[in-house]
Amino acid sequence: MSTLYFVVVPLLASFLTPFFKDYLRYISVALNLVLLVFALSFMGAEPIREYISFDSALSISFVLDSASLFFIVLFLVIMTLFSLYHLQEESRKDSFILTNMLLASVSGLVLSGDIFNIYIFFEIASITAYILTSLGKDKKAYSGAIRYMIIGTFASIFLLIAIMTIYLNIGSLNLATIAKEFSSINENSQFLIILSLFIGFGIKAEIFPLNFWVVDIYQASSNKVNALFSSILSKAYIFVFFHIAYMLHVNTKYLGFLAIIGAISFAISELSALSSKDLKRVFAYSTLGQIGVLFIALSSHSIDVVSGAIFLIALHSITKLMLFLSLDILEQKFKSTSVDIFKKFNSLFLVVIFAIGFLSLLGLPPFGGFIAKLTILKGLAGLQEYLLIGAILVISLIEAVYFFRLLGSTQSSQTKESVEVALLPKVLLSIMAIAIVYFGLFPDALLDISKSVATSLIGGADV
Amino acid sequence: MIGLIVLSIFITLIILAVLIISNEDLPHSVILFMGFGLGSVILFFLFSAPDVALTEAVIGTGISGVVFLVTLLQIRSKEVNR
Amino acid sequence: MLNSFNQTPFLHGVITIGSLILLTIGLVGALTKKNLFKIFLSLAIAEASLFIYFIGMHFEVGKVAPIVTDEVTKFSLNMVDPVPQAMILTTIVIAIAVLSLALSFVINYFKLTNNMRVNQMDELGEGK
Amino acid sequence: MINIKKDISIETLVVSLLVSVMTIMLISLFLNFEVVTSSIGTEIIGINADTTGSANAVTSVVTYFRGFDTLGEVTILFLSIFGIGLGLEGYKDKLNIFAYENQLLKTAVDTLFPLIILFGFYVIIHGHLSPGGGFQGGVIIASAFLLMFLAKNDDFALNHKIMGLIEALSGASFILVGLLGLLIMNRFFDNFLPLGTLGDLFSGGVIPLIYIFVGLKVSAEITALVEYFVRIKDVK
Repeated sequence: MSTLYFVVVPLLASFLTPFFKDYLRYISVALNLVLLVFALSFMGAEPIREYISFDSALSISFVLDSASLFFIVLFLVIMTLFSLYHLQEESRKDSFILTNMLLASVSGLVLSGDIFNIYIFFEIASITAYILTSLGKDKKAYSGAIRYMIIGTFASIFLLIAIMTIYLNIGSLNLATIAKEFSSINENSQFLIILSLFIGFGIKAEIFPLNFWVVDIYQASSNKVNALFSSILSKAYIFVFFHIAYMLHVNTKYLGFLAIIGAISFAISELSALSSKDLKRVFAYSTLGQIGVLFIALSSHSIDVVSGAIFLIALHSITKLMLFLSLDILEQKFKSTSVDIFKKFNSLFLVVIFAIGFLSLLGLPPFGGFIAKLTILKGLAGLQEYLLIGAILVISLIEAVYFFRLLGSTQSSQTKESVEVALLPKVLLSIMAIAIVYFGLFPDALLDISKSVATSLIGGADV
Repeated sequence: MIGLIVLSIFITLIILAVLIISNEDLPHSVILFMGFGLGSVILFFLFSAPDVALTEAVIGTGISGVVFLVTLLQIRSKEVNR
Repeated sequence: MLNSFNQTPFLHGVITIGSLILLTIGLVGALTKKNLFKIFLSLAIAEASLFIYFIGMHFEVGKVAPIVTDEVTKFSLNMVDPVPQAMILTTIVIAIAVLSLALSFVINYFKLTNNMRVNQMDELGEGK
Repeated sequence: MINIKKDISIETLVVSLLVSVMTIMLISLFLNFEVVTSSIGTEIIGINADTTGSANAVTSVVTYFRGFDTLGEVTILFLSIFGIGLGLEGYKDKLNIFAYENQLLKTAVDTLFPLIILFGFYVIIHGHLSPGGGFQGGVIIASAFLLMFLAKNDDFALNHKIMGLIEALSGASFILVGLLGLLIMNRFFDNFLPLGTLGDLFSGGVIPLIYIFVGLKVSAEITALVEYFVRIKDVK
């Protein structure tokens, strides 16, 4: 029962791609399902710290506690749904290798207990993302990929600066050792490390003021790729950033700064979404907004609020996957992602799916998003952060404007074209929609899990 | 003497870096960049890191120089054709 | 007088100032240059400066490479730290991998648009 | 060379100023601190001879203590060359861009090619004894192929099936060595072979084995990279 299988098995599969030929899509589904079952078998177990190759902090270690397990399960669920959605298409070598690499790298990011190893997985995830962006092979795709690479290289330079400063000051790369020693090194170095980590991970976690590039990348990529970016990649980076921040017992004044940045990010993204005419950009802005909310909640250092954020991460991942996949169906029909296509399509099923997605993102009952936002707001009220509560509520109103405008435009009296949804996507989208409603009506189980995840996230280095 | 040698190599590297970036002629910058790589190889060797020196020599200087030059050739041939 | 040039503090001072100036040149180049080719060259310089800094700071005058040879017959603390060297070895390979991927994108982009300037990359944006 | 009027705009000045301020802050910060004397590196030097049996401590860090990073590194190389292939495949053509012939090079390359390959393997196999190892040796082997491309233009073609096979099998074997360690010693990448005498060619347990697989994979990949870049031809 080694935690390494989460990383090694996808890597092995993608190395052996030439031997699999036409069965790639089935192998992909099987692999994700097997890993999902394997991950579920760790449920309820004690936290595990596993050293690779040598039994001390000299070597790399993997840590599986309830926080990392939650994210592994979440990613595997998303990946399973995604690979099932892919069953309707031909087996393709590129999508097989890239999805497996993405899975391996995000699993490594959340599991690794070694800062340099995190850098390696950070790079694997980044390169996968660059290639995914360029898959369109047209002007837009390459333009987006080149921009992404320039900004991504900046991120990795700053992450390297952080790692070097840590090693020069502490002489170790193990996160647990670093956490122990961090408060004893000099103040300026601490500030430099935190700043470099913030720039490095902030660029990738898509937070203001480092997120000016994100929307263009979403516009350049296909909807399926965006689904992966929005529901897996950004979540992994956010988790790693806050995981490290909580482990290092970062000074509360820095955390307060993160909350303000989150609020600004939320406001700016939702305001930009109002004037956007392209659905990919609208959804990307909405993702940025939700990441702002996550930053507000995760930086609160309170178990109640953070558990709300964890709930929101799970819900938002499923919702965004659902929305981007539905948008993919529409784009295949109309060859466009302009907001106008919402006036043209005629499909009750898709309207219901979009409505559930939008209302859940807005945080209206009886959908899962409501519980998430309620938990966050309740927790913030407990901390007497009324300013942040006001900000979240006001900005949610802006969010409501464009979501209801989009929903309203589906009822316009223009001539409509009917959109047929094939059986497989229909089943998958229904499963996701039902999950969102289910978590809205019966949130207790997921809330309990979120609470234990939040406890282990804030507790940090105790393994 | 190691201090002075390192100092002079650093001064060379800084001059090279400025020239690489401010140069209008792209092939020229690539050749200078390979010189920059050579300078850092000597530095790594002086710092008792022969492994890194060897890696930088074959990868940082060799392959990246080839990749840069071939990219330039691609772009040039197109510009001439235009 | 000459002797002080060969002490570790002087060496570390030179390495710190020199490599951070190189880092500045690289970052400024990447931020101000408009040619995609120049941008990636500048980023390569910035990364190289970090490698030099990290290796250099773990070297002290008189320390030898961490390899047992005919002259150095056993491992001792008079050897430089091997971990930074291993890390930089890894990072150099990663840097060239990312760089060649970037340049292949640049070639592809150039073949489609005949454009190499970052400020003329206007394919993306509102209403495009 | 430096055109002051054209190069120095307001944007350049502002950016330079900001980055310079950052640099001065960094310099003042970095000049102040002492590098720690006891790190994981010094501990590794202390125990290296007994645990890995490799004469080169850098090699034992790369392949043993941080072997998992090396797996990631190989993965990154694999991934980026895969990405390059996806983009440049459409432009692939038999003609390469070096459209001139050099008789001297053509004659010399027949002698040089096997020598360079031999040197590459030497560097790979002696990775645990001297500077060098899988990555460096792999790139040296790839440079022999680059020389071939330069000298022989179209007369030299690689068998892509075999290349792909080498790449897939060496990558998979690398992971399998790790998994064998997991099965036999209960730890990924742990050593399950006898250590031998320090300094011998046959010593170091699995380290030479790992470096051979890394070397094969890197040489196949860098050769593919060079080929992609050298053989791009305009489709028009």
